[in-house]
Amino acid sequence: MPLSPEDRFVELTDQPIDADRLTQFVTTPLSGAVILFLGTVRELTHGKRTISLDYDAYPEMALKKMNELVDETAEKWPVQKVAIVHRTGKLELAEASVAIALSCPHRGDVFDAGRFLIDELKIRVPIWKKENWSDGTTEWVHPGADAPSTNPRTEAE
Amino acid sequence: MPLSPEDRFVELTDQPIDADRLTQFVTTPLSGAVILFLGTVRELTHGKRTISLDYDAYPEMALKKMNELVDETAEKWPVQKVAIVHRTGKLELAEASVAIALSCPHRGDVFDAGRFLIDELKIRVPIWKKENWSDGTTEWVHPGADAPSTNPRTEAE
Amino acid sequence: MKITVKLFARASQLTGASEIDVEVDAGASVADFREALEAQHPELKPIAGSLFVAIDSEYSSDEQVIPEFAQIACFPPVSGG
Amino acid sequence: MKITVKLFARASQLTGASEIDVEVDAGASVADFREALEAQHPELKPIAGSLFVAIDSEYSSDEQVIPEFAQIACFPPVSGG
Repeated sequence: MPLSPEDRFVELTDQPIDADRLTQFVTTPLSGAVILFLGTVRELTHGKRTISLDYDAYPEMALKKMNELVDETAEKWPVQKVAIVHRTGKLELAEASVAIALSCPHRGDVFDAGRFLIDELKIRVPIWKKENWSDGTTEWVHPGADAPSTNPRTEAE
Repeated sequence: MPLSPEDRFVELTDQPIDADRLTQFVTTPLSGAVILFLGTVRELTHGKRTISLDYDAYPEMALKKMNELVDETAEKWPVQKVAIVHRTGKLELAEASVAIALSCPHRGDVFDAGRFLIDELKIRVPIWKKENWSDGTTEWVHPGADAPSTNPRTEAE
Repeated sequence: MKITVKLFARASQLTGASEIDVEVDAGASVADFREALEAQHPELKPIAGSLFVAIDSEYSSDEQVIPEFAQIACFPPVSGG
Repeated sequence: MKITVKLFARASQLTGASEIDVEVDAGASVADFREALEAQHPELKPIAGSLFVAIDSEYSSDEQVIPEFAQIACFPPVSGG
């Protein structure tokens, strides 16, 4: 079922994400299950220490792709409300870089739909993070940047 | 890895669940992923309308079983912090009856561990709900009450 | 010996009590206890087969012997969450 | 024709710019554009093979023709979330 504009909240923000507002946004008497997923800034990656992260986004395309993900999720699962917010700019340790909240009548669907949303966001949505390591070096993270680019699959293909 | 007392929060309460406090409790710089699951009071079940629910618990055993679930989860997944809170007493529509929050280094694990916790809670933890239907009738919900009882499987068996 | 049994949910509703007494022989097993329960509290018959018997907050098996000073509880299938 | 190209993340870092110009023939395909980009901005060579080319906020294929008034963006693999 297509999700109406008032049942979705999709945003990029350079301010701390208010996750509780998203949880409350998606909670409705039509649902029996709510899930909130947060991606948070982890200190250790393969033994290296992170001081902070910088997130850069291509805003127009990121918002378009996030809304497409909401559409696809609502086609696959009986989702009642969805919120996706991604942070940009500098993030300190333990801050949330992304928050995904959604509600469904039954619990199995919120886990499956939530997992789909975060997995696909990480493949398709044009946002990048730069590691600011404790040794003073910085590094843009580009998974598979050594291989030729292959477009993310979308439902339309 | 066994989870220390300060990394777990297990509670029964007759007050509204403060889900945001649980999310914040489990968020740490050691983690990269946080999940919050809420079971909420749904208005419609097989076309019947719920006015409210009453939850009854066997407190000593419920807390013991909830803590066992935390132990088993921490054995199966690299969980850093866990919170499980179950509500008792009368709940209105859209209120949370149960909240599960946990954190892991990576996202796949929080989904799997969260799903395990809520699935097993619904099998093992001695808590019961009574439906107060819109037609004035009430009904204790006892899945499979027509069949002979078979103890929930536990890791010890 | 007399066992005080905690009841919950529909088991409590059917008996109108949150605790009942059941008389069993010393050394009685959980299976013996189930028989005594049904005989002494026939109002539980509709759900007797589905009742769990917990001993000191642990699910029991039918062969287990009921200890003398344990906390015994009886309840139908759970529906929390 | 001259195409203004938005760059992000390491692509922007390597060129020191968030936008660059690339000169291509009218009717150029995305493949032609990639060649022109690499020739005119050799500083992108280390990541040229992995760059995505987006046309009006959509992932493109190499055969697509670059429209005249589209918004073109180039970026390496994404790492949000």
